[in-house]
Amino acid sequence: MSHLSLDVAHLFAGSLVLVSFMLLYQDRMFGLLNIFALHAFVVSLSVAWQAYIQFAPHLYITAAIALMVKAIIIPVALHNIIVRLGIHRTIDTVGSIGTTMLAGIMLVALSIMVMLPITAEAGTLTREDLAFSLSVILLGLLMMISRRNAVSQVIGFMSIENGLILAATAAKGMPLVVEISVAFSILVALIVIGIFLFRIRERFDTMDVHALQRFRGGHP
Amino acid sequence: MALTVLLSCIGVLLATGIVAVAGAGWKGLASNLVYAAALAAGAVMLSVGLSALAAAPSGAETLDLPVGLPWLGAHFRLDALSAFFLVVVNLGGFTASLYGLGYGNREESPGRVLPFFPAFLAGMNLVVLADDAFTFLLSWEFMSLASWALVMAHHRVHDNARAGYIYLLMASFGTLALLLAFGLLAGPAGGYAFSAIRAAPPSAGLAAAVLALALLGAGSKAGLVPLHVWLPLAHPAAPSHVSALMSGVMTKVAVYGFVRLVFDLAGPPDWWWGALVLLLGGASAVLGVLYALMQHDLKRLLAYHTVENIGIIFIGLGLALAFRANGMGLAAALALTAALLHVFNHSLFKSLLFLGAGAVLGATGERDMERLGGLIRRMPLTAIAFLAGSAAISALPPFNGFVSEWLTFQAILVSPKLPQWLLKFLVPAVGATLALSAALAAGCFVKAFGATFLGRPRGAAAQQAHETDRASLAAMFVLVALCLLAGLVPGVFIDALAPVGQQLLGARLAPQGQFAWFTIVPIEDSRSSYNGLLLIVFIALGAWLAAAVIHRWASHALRRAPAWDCGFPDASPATQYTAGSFAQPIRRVFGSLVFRAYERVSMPAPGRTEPARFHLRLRDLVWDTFYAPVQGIVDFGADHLNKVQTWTIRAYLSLVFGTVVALLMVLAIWH
Amino acid sequence: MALMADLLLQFAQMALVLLLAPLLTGFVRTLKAQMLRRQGPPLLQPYRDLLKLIRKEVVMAENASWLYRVVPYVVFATTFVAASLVPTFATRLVFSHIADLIVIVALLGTARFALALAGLDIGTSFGGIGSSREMMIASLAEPAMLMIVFTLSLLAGSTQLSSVAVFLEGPDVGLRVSLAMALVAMVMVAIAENARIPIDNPATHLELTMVHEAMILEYSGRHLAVIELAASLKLLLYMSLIACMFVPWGMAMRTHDAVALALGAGSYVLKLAMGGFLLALFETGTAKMRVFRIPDFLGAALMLGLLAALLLFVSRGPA
Amino acid sequence: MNAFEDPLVYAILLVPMASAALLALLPDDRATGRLNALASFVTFLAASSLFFVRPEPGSFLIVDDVNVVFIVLNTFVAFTTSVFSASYIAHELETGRLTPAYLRFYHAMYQTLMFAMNLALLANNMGLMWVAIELATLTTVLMVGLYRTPAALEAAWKYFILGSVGIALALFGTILVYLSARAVVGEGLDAMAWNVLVKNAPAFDPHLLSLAFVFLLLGYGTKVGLVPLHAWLPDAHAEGPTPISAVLSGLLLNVALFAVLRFKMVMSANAATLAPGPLMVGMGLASVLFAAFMLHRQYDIKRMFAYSSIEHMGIITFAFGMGGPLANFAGLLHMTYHSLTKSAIFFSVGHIAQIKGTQRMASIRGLTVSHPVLGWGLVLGVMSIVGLPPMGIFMSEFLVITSSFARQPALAVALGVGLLIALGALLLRLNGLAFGDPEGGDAPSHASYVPMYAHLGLVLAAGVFLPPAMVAWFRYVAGLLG
Repeated sequence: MSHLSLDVAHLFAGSLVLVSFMLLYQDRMFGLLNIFALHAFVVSLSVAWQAYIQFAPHLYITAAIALMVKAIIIPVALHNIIVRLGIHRTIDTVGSIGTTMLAGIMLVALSIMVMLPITAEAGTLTREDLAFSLSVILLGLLMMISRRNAVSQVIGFMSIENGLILAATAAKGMPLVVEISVAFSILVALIVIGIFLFRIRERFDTMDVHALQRFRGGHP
Repeated sequence: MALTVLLSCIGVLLATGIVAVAGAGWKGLASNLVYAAALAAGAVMLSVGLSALAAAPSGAETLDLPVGLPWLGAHFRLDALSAFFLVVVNLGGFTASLYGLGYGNREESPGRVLPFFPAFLAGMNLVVLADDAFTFLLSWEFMSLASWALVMAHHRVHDNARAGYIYLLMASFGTLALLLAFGLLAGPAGGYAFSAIRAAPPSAGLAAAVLALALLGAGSKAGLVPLHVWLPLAHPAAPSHVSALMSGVMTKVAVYGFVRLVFDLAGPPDWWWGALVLLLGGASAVLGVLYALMQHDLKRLLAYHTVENIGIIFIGLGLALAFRANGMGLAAALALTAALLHVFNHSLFKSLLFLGAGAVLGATGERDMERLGGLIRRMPLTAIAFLAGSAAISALPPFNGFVSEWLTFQAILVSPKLPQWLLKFLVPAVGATLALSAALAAGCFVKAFGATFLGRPRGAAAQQAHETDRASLAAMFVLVALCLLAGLVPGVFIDALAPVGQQLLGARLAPQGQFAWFTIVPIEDSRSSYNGLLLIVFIALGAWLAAAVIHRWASHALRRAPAWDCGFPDASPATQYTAGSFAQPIRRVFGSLVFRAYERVSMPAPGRTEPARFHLRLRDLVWDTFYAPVQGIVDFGADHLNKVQTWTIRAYLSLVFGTVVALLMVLAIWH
Repeated sequence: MALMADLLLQFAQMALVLLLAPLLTGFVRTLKAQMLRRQGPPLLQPYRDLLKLIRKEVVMAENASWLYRVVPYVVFATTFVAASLVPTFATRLVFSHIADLIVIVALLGTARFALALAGLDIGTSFGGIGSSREMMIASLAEPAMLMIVFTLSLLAGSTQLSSVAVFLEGPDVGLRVSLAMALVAMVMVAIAENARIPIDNPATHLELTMVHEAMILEYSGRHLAVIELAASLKLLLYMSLIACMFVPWGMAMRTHDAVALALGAGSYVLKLAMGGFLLALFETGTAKMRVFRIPDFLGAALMLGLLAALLLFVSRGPA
Repeated sequence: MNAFEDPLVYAILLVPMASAALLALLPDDRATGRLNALASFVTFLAASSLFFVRPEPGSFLIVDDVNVVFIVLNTFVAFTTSVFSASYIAHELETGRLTPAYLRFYHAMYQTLMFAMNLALLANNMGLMWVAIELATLTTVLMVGLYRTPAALEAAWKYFILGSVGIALALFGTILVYLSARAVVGEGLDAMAWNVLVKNAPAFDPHLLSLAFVFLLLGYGTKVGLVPLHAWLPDAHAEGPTPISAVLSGLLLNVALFAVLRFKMVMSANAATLAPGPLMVGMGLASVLFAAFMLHRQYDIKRMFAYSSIEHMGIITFAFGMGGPLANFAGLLHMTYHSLTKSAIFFSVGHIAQIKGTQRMASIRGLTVSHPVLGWGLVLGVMSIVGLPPMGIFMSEFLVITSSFARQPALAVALGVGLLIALGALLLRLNGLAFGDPEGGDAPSHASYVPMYAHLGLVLAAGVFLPPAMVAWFRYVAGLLG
């Protein structure tokens, strides 16, 4: 496997982390959608590249799914939802963007620290790719908890999933990758449908605390 | 052989319980069947136990069943100790069942009593026979559970549900403590069989922990202060013959658990063990009787007296530990004999008293002494039985209660030979508390008997009372006879106990059979001796002499006239002393110290017509000190954790995120 | 033959206490009267009272139960047995093995128990007052008494009165702080137990102050006679207890020959007279205290007793 | 590796699938309940046959000592629950809480859930197991939201989101395990097959394994309901139909825990990894204590027992974390007993809620008086769940505490205290529910008591006597768990 191919794979993985940061930075709804589309696009590129260098044609399917579903369909769907439900175009965040970014950088550092001691013989480019995908996952989690708005939380979740796809494809010769990515796409689709059906405009935490009290059988 | 018989009897009991569930439909039949079966089983097991106790020196009999914990099975063992407690348990079971034959027809909810009564008996017998940790705890907790069900039998009565709740909670606490104790004894490998534990006794430190846990576990079941709080709630709540079993027998099973753990399994004691047990015993003895004095509920008063007597028993056990730790075999045997004899005696007269209280309850529907009175005329036989019981529990010669307390005093008087100074000073002080509790107990039972049976009826219920049924009376008088017997010829019983001391301490008292006229001589002739038989003979002679002289020379004229009323004729029974007013002087003496008692009398101004009011507030310091804080902590924790329930999904996600990051950091550091 | 002699001796003592008891009571009364510059009743008045009482008819409350009629005999019998088991003029009497000091205390407890029940039987407030106060007093007096017993038997290594007496009469006792304390405590207990001033006043019938008299207020005739006799027996018993525990000198201990016995009897009577005199002196000297001062009085006795027991170790060192 | 040839095992998977499709199509709302029960029964028969035939492991499916007991238990509880569900659902139809359309959906989902869980248990491939568990999650999410009340939707949504995140974490862990295995076993299916993994685990890269276990514990731990990942559990139990609460508590939690166990075996086979014990002990203890305190503030009967499920999952995790033959054995026992007991409790709770027309405990009183059979069933169940003998849970808790006290006194005491606090709360509620003067509505309900008492009877019997075969399996597994 040539040096170049490794570097390209590395480049894609790294740029994915970069896009994750852009997601964290973005605070306009439509901009977020576009950047997520980019995120998905980078993932599909990297998956395709993996398929090419691993001579694993079935990975092309995964790439295609990623491109279709997450780079095109879902952003469009979310766009419609935002328009239909009249969701605010700005995203209210928990804490300032700056602190979120700082936390994100720490997370990347953490994931690299965690991955460092892994022996290289576990697989070529495994260590770096794992570090990158782990950071993408953590950044996605961070996004989910630092955004008060359902759509951006869904986007956070999907970026987590992208990180997983990255890891799965980087794990050379892993079976069931396609099935898994399909299963994941179903999951995401369901979440989006859920948002639409349940009219979850602003938050996952739909009800005010008193309502929750009532639901939790809070009153003797 | 013996064990097979015993276990099959237990099986019969359990089966009876199951049958009772089915047959709860026809009331009379079911109850007669259950109690008859329990009676028969009790009789058989009693005889087996007696024979085993007689033949005890010939060694222990063991039996294994392939049930319970896999790869361990259920071990059973019948040695001197378990044989003795087998006798205690089944004697109580026998009389309670006898009483039940009569009481069963008065029970209003037999469906909630009949299935559990035999199960309760079975559980207690199993505890005594168990020979491995699992079987022991299983039977122990089963016993608690069955008795809990019986406590809840009259669950609609006010406060009974709470009593049952606290009881089950404390029982589980005790079981947990014992669980930990056995965990220590068995070790990580899990050698749960008692034989394995005996083979590998714990180190000194572990043994101390075992002692502490045993005190918590067995003590909470026995009702040792400050673990007694459930007892005066639960025992009275149950039907009376069950109260008799719980107070008279189950607390003894708890004592058995303590003896088995500390004397048999925990290895050689350290001298301070004795000091600790003595302290707890003394505290229980005095506090128990003081609490009892403040009660006006007859059955609760009796329950508190159980606490007192358990204290006396533990004083004996503590002395035995102290002597044993110093290698004073004979003295240890004396103390242990005193304790075990008191176990036996207390099981007798406490059952008797509870059965009497049950008869009163059945005849009047009243447990409150302030509404009773004058029953000696309506129910004379019950009165006689109850009087005998009161005399016995007040340690009055020639009844049996006195003998065991006398032996305890004798053991206390050996204490100067102990090398440790702490014990030297502690033991006489504990002796003082023992004497105090004995005197107070007498006062308390003058109050109980006086308020219930003497004077004039304080209520309609007491006026229309009728003597209770034959079976109940039979049960009571069997116990009266035994109380007298054990008081008149104590030597026989002491000799019967000898094998237990032999087994646990390797020492025994001189056989009492050798002394003429059933005199008992615990240590040596010149030191102390007692002869109940001659004593009663002399008392009888003296009384007869006086009576004879008087009827020979005195006038036989007798005139009935109204009692002296200071010229204020007032027929109202309200003018007589009540239980509360009887205890008032003693409350004045001890109350402020023990109960933080607070009295206020509000007198109307002269000439005003409204009645004077008397306010009394007593506080249960034990509850305030030990239990209220626990409750507070739990409530605090619950209130604060409860907020988590109403968080938003994002908050929950942050929890997850935090956990992930934290664990990753752990990992990063671990590298 | 020897057994016969022993039995004889025993019965002699029984008879002695029975006969002496009223005399002692009378003696104290007379002394007190004369100390108050009154003429006072003759010495034998108690005997006359007893005879008078048993000839009178019994007036009994309507609702008195059978217990009420049995109690006097129980009280008498137990007190009598207890009294006759205390060595008076000689130790090691044949029946001394029946009971030791603790049993004697307990016997008195039985008597008190019975009497207190009788007090409650009629259902008047007097009986109630008497019983409840009596039991309150007892609840403190009995432990104090037992502490004294502890002190002595820890010292003598026995609760057997004869052995105690022998030991204390022996040379190896010496003067002991704890003994003195025990004696003081003993006297206080004795005063309380016998319902003497300052605890109670055997002569009064003022409802609010009386204790013992309140319990037996309803008794009359032969019943009262028996109870009175029991009361004086109790007084005698305590006197002889003190005598045999603290001043055992002169008792017939080693041998039971005529000389020793005569000596013993003489010294016993002498001790009784002395005790009676001191009692009368004390009673005329003090006033009765309020009921709720009594606990302090007896509490002091209890503490003294406990202190005596504990001081033993100090004064003797480890055994 | 040879192809997997055993009709029985396929039956365990195919019967639920086929019946799911059938039930989705059948319009008749009378027969469906029975059909559902029948299908579950057939599955159970097929599963119990595994006690006797032990097919060769294939690359996707496997039957070994580890999962055989759980498959049988799973299908058994599924069967009894379906019997209970038949009577429960009939009542729901009468009261109109459910329409026939939803009923079809419900039954189809029920069978799909069974299929997913059986697949997860039978899977010999960690990827397959992951997919199966995700499928199970999705179906339960849909079931929880069945009643369409705002509360139900909120619960379902919360469950969905948290579950998805958990799933994602679990997948990452799975990938890591595969990576660590690939270096030794080589690429392809073998690197994901349990039997292969356990065999070659000693040679795996310890760091990757440790990292993987962290994610797996968190991922599947979310499904198990371990604190602090438990948030979805009480709502999901409280708002869904009671049969589903029973299945959730009794089975799905077990399945998730089973996944964790599979991975723990791999971990413990490799000496150099980070010891999984402390993590599990910590989370287990946290769950027990947290649930114990929370139990004191529950006023909804189903929520309360949901929290008790959290507590028991905590106990089990604690036991496995402690490790050692005794504790592991106890943990396996406890898994079995808990799923039997807890589902039995939910059976009785379901009928009670229907009869009284409410889940608020304040308005349910004196059941032993008004409905003796139901009330005493509940009493028995609660007695068993708080670990009072002679029920089986006493045995497992006895083993857990005694075996861990000798090694970690402080932890064992903490566990004991937690159990005691929980017991206090449950018994307090039980007092009100079962005793005192009866109170609350009395709607007719054709309850079927058989499943409840069958479970309780089993637990009781097992508490006194355990069949040697079961003991043998569990001891073998306990050995593997290290």
